[in-house]
Amino acid sequence: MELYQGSLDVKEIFGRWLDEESSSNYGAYIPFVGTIRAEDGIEALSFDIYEPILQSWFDSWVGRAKSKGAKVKMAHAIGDVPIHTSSYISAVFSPKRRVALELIDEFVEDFKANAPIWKYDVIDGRRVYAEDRSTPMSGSGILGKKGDK
Amino acid sequence: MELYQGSLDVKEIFGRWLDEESSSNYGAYIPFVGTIRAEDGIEALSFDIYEPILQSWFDSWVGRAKSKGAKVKMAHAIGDVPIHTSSYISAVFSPKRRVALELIDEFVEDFKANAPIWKYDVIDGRRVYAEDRSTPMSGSGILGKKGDK
Amino acid sequence: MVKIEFLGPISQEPLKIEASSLEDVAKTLQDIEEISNWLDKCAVAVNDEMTNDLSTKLKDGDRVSILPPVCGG
Amino acid sequence: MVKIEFLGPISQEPLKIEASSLEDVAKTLQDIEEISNWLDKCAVAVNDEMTNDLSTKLKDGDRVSILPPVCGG
Repeated sequence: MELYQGSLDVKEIFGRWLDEESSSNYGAYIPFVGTIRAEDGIEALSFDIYEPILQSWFDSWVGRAKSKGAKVKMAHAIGDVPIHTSSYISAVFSPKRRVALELIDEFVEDFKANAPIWKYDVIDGRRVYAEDRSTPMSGSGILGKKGDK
Repeated sequence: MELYQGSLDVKEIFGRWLDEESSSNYGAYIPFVGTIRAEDGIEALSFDIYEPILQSWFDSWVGRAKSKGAKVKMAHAIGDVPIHTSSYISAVFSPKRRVALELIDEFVEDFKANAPIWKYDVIDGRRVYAEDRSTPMSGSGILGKKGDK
Repeated sequence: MVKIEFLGPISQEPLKIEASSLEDVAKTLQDIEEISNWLDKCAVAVNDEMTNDLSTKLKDGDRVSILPPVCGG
Repeated sequence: MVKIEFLGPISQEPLKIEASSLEDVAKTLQDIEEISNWLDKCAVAVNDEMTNDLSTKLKDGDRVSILPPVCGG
């Protein structure tokens, strides 16, 4: 897992990951590259990350991939990422294509739902929490329940 | 669509495609990189391609992707591709991740089933048709039917 | 004492409170106006381990993190 | 005359035959030992257009391609 201040150097990361696994005998390599879209007048998106829990989340995916003979990698930006540059790359390596195609889908979707990362629109230099696009993590809400008071 | 004699220059192709779409405002870029695995003592795989029909197949996918606001790209090797080098890259660009994740899966699977490409194992310099791993294309068998003779 | 940390967009400095379980934490936080509205949609970690069990016991020095809705990528 | 081309691993030079439909092509090819075993698993294109209709009419100069099982990637 790799975290960077600001936009990712997508070509460097893609190429390095390719080289790292060049003799691992994987038949399929599927990266997912996430790029900031220009919309709603934003100049950038900005990200906060809570690294300890992101690391455990990622480690559990390393194990899950390994049990299928596959490998996952991930890089994410911290702080401001201007439009048309990239904030996120994840990738799956696998001997076989079906495992790789299914795993990249599950990995990216679980990332969106459960990786402890918070997104902000940057408009006129101000950070606004992207609440409408955010998802409560699994198990959310337990502290809000009125218990046996 | 790009066809190359021998192994693909994966980094060059990945980077060029990234640059080509750098201001297209796509949020997701998912390449699929296919690499030759060392197995069963092969030294390489080798490919024949029938380009006119591959081009029509690809063009129909360009249209299908466009109807979802997405774009597909593809590169494939012709002739011998040594183990641990790449024969195939396809990619989907899309504004949104769900479309991209579903499209790369469908595109790669349909490619395996219907792109007019023939694969051979190269063992001791000899080409052996990979018949057991090959799939009859859609509509196969019509000439084998005993008709109204 | 247990330390409560608020992550991401919740603009609240860490709190130190007396609590022997997450239930105690819930009661305390529900009474803080700036925080109570977040609770229905927040997840919880104790010492960086996610949990969805309100009966989780806490001991002196434990660290509770409050994680609001996420959106990586 | 219609030209029949065999693609990929079928080691057979192109044939020129008289045929007014794909049915005629089928009859002719079924009688050629080296080819008949391929036919059940081959797809067909006429002038580079895939077809699965055996009644497809052919005219002088048409080109029929025989496509054995594929495996790109």
